[in-house]
Amino acid sequence: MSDASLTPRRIPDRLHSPAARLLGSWELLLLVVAVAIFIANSLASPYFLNAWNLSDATFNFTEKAMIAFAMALLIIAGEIDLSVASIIALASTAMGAAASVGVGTPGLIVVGLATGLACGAFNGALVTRLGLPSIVVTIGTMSLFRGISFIVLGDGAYRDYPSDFAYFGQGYVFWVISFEFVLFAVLAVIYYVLLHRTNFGRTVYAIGNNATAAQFSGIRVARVKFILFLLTGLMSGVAAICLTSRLGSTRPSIGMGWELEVVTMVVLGGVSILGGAGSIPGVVIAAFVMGLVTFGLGLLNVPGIVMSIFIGLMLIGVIALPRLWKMWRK
Amino acid sequence: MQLSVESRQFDSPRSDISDTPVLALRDITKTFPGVKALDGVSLELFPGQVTALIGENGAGKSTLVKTLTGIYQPDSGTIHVAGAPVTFATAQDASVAGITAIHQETVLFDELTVAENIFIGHAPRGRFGLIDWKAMRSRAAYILARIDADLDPDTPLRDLGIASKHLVAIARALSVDARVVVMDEPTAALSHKEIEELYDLVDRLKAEGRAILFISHKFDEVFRIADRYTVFRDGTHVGAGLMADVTEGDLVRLMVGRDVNQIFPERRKAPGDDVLKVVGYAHPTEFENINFTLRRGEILGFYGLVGAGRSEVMQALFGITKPSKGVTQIDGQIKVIRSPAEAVEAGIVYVPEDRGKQGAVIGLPIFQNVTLPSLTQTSRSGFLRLSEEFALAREYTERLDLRAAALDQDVGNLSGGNQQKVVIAKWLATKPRVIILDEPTKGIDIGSKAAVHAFMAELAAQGLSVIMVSSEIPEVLGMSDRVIVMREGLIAAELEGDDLTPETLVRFAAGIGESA
Amino acid sequence: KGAEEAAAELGNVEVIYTGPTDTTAEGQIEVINALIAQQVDAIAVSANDTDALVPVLKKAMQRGITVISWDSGVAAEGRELHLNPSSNPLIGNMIIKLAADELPEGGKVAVLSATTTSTNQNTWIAEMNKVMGNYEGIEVVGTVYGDDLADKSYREATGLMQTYPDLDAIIAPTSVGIVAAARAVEDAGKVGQVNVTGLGLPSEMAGAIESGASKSFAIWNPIDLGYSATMLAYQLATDAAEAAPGAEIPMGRMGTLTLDENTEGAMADPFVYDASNINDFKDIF
Amino acid sequence: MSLFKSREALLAGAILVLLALIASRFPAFIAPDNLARVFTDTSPLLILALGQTVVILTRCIDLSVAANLALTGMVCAMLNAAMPGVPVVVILLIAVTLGAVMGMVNGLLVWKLAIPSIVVTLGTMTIYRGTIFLISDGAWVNAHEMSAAFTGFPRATVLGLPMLAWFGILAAVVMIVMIRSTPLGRAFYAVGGNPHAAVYTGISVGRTQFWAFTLSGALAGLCGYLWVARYAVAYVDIAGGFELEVVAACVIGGISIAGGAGTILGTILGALFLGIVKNALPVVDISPFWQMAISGTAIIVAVTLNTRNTKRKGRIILRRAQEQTEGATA
Ligand SMILES: Nc1ncnc2c1ncn2[C@@H]1O[C@H](COP(=O)(O)OP(=O)(O)OP(=O)(O)O)[C@@H](O)[C@H]1O
Ligand SMILES: Nc1ncnc2c1ncn2[C@@H]1O[C@H](COP(=O)(O)OP(=O)(O)OP(=O)(O)O)[C@@H](O)[C@H]1O
Ligand SMILES: [Mg+2]
Ligand SMILES: [Mg+2]
Repeated sequence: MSDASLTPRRIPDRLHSPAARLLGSWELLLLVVAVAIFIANSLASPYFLNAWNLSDATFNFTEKAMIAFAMALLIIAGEIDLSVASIIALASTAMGAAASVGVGTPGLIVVGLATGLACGAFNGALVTRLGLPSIVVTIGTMSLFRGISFIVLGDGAYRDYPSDFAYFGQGYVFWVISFEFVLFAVLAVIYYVLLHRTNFGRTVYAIGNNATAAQFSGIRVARVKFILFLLTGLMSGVAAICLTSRLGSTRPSIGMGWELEVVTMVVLGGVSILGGAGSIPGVVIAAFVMGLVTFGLGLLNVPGIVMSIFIGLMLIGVIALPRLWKMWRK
Repeated sequence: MQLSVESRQFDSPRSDISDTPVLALRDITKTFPGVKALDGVSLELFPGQVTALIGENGAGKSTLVKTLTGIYQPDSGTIHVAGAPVTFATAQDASVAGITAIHQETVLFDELTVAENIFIGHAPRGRFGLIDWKAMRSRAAYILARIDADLDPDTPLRDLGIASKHLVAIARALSVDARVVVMDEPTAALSHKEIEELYDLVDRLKAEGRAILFISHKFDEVFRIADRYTVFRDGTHVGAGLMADVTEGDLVRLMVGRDVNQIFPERRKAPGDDVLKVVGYAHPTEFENINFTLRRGEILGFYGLVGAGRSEVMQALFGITKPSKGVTQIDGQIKVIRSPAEAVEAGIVYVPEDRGKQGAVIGLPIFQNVTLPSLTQTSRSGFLRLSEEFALAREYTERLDLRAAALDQDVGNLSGGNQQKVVIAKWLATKPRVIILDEPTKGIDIGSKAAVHAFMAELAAQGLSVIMVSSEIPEVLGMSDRVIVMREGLIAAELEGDDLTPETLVRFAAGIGESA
Repeated sequence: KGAEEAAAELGNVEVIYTGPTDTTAEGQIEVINALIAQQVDAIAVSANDTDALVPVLKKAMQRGITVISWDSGVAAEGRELHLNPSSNPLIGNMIIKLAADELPEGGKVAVLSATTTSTNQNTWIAEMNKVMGNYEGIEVVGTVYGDDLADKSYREATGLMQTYPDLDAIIAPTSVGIVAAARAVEDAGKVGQVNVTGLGLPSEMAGAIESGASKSFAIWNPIDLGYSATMLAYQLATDAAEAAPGAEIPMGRMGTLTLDENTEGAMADPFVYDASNINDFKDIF
Repeated sequence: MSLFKSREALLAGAILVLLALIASRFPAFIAPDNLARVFTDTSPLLILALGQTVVILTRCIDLSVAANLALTGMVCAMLNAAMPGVPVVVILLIAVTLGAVMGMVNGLLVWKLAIPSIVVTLGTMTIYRGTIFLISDGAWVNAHEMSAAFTGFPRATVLGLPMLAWFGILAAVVMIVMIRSTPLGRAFYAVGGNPHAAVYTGISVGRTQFWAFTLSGALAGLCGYLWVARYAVAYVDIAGGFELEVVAACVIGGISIAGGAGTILGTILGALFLGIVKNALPVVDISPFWQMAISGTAIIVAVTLNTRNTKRKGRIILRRAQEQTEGATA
């Protein structure tokens, strides 16, 4: 209303201070939930606060979380991969087949990762080359990949893995700190940097918010999405190595149903299923929350099916409560 | 009524208008997170009269329209229809009260037919309350005939061009027997001829005693059809009165709070060497035989009726679509451009026409939009550096006089015009060689328009080559060194110097005096 | 139910009965981890996967927990002993005998199994194939998998009847499969032509016996099984007995369990149910 | 319109080819009474797919249908076991109502709290499933506990077809009329095609989605009774994983996962296609281990063909091209 418009207006960088943004953030809310669950667990069960038990509990989520990191990026970019659990099965089968002809541990790792990458590339090509919706494509490949596993293995199993292969799923780096947990932590940092600190991460957000405009801004949208499918496949391969090592055997039903748990973890972590928003710290906390809830209820001998009610309620509740609160205040 | 001091002089001193307002809004306030879009504004509409609502981009015009059609609910204030207070919970409520609108955005459904698009929400019902398709078709055909639109009611909307879609939107507004017809920038996507038809329509509606609210950034239009005016600035009401009492200059001053030079910037025409050469572009269905050159420091206008295929040619040049034939040369070198990324590398950038869908990445903050194509510039070995991003974003947005609360604000919260500025800033930051502006001032207010024009001139003066696709004749004439006229996917003419007149443009664009 | 009976009999035993979300090995591992954390004295597990549970059960044993498997077994290194409801050869023989008894002139039979990974099913079918030679004229024409899903088993059974229009019997050594197969036979109007047999629970099969879709089927008493498993776990956990090949371990009212060289033992013979006795058992289990 | 027609024609063609292929290996498959049997067997899938179609049209997805079916089925079975005298009509009403209420819960969460549907239904899916365990204590309800009227109803034949098949036909007819000729039916398209614009036409996006979920829930409830009665058994896991098959049927039928596009006829054909594949695999003597891979491939191929067919070829601006297309259609 004044004549300030004559000279260019000075636009401030930020509307809110970083502290204010943190205060209103999803991650903080989740962290509060996680701490609350931790306290509740330690009160409810005398067995909870025990280093070894907590260490065992981490296995409930480490492998799923590894996939969840890549899945988070994929979902932020507006795609989804429901075939991850089937990739685990196929990668594990490939490793089992390799082990049965005498391939050593390093070779098995290569086989596992390569299978994951190949599956990711297949999904990625179908989505980016043929322009198919990823949710449908990966419902298809979910059957296809596990189906191949069934064709190869039938009702058999691979169980002759080299003894040093057991390290990835059963080894400990230091005292109670398992190899899987260390890998989980390292991957969390890597994915944090990738998503929040690099150009690549920025393009992921841009694509998720508006893929057309991103393309019109010179971003190679198809290529970025393809890479994300590759990453998700790769992480499924990593998870396959850990899980296979932990189980010491492979059957085609390995990891059945994990895709929904991974997606649940990602969504609980505050990633918008519609794409464009979310963070790695959120997913990390969500992984802990899910691990703590399942382990805590397990200690109380709550049957798994009842546990899943809690997860379902939490998934909806954690999103619904802040919204209800806002509506209430209005 | 809340008026600012300087506007009081424009208020009509006469109170001899006998008829009472059919629609009156009083002290309407509407806030969005971080923005007070409307701050205690009032507006009255009278039967048989056209009221023009004018204001800069982001002044709150569209927000007001949405408030009085039930899409938004005001935070405070009242709406009176024929003297009685009403509240609209949904668009249907407003429609029942006799208020209909052609909205700024196209609010249509690609998968439905023309007839359904016209009647959705109030389709004629037959037995058992089921939709009466026959009645709907015939009534749609009747309305379409009324506005001279040659469209089949059964065509799926997705098969129509943008101009035809706009006619459907108009037909939709007329399908309700409304006391009040709101038109939010109805002419933005229409061609010359269709605009004239729209004027006729407005005249007819007036004669039928309907009240019309007409929003436009084009003053010639406003003076052509409006009886009254209301001016908003930054969400406040700054003046209202009778058109007869004001001049264009008065309105502009009210709108922007200062004088604006509407004359196109003075330009020294000294085109340099050929920078871009397009040879033999062709596409199976969209265009054919497209040849032109662009010189250094030149502004090359592309004129044509809406739907002539100009945007398609530009998008091919920018690597979005693949032409079946043809080559692109830059500085005499053949460049293969298969994607926008390659176009940007080659120094060609494109400001699209549809900024909501193709221009701005809504959901990302302003600064991230600006730096999106320049990330390599602001980062170190692939890692982001926020301070550099803010610096780059600030440099270009402030040069374009962007109105925003902060650089980390979501672009989605900006008005259309300001979004356009963000898109232009994004490209300028890449320091391109050729910039293609597709309808750069479509829906932009007069103040910003002048800024964009001045900026274009400055860019050209700095040696950047500009292609400007525009459907506005004054703009084409005022800004271009040379103009290519397109019609039905072909280049109809290339005009320069004395050949460049409004008449020649219209003649070649419409194909008058030639055998088709 | 049987486990509680045993607990009551023993007096100082608390039974925790729990299960995973779904029937996957990964889920069972989470449950076992939770049990290890509670420092239980013994774990008796019916495994979803022979091999996958081995590492976690080994860990349990390292921490001094007695581990036995029952019904669906775990590979030998993952448990101290395995309690078969009945001896595998016996069951293998039983299921084919039930079919053959109704087919004095021989005929075609097909097998409807559960999932391709269920150990016990596969063992029984393998044992059955071993003794096929004893049943002259009986031909096993195919094996299909209903995945322990009612709808898929139904569809597979229907498919079998179509593929082999002269099929005489369907053997389903799975409680879900046998019910679905009986249903499919009823719906196809082939009661009397195709006899459904195998392993099932009287409560679930009462209807099929009544309709005639199934003439007879066999099963062991699941209450006894729970009872025996609890007894065995108690014996081992209190170090009253040791699981070694050849060992004989008492199981309360169920007698003693004799372990073979794989430290497996069989509880009792399966019991055959038909129209004559079904009504006495259908409300029990 | 022509695009739509050709898409469905393509699918119908594919079904015929499929039937011909099956017949070449197993002629009895295409005998009329067998086809009727296949249709009957496909009816639950069809009914659920019809409900899912409406949900997908509004840009949502309902992953809770199978759990809804199972819970309703369990309630009906327990009710019948406890009170054998309750007539089937009442049970049907209860099933539909209960299913609709569960759909409404989904719908309310999507509408009032604006939580993305995939998150809501992922959550309610586990909650509904878990509830079955809670009410049944993990126990089965078996054939002999159900009354003859209860289990006999879906199998009672009328005019040569079992009631189950008639329900499939009835649902299809009602849905065709509803989608084509009611304001709500058209609103489903409007909301999915352009939710932003729907608001401008006075259609409430949330309310329309709410009704879509309600409809989907009601149909799932209906299936719950039919399913349990048909297989004469109710337990926690019935129809596990069926939701993905239902989505697959819609997608194969050409319902765009992005919302707003597709026809009921497409869904019917999509469900039939899957139903035929499922019923044919056991009879054409393909190793059971191949089944999964084959259905996965079928989904991928079908969606590839569908998307190919609808891909935009650009606008027609050139007069030459215009005349060509007009010549082609004339
Ligand atoms: N949904 C929304 N959320 C947040 N802010 C909004 C929203 N809609 C509009 N605004 C803000 O409200 C103000 C008024 O916008 P409005 O669209 O009414 O302007 P306008 O006068 O129509 O401008 P134009 O001439 O560019 O169309 C702008 O600052 C805009 O950024
Ligand atoms: N029916 C349609 N199908 C697909 N895209 C369309 C359709 N109508 C318009 N568009 C797109 O919308 C934008 C604007 O369309 P418009 O009618 O202005 O055509 P245009 O060819 O860009 O016109 P002009 O040549 O005047 O620029 C263009 O990007 C065009 O590709
Ligand atoms: Mg506006
Ligand atoms: Mg254009």
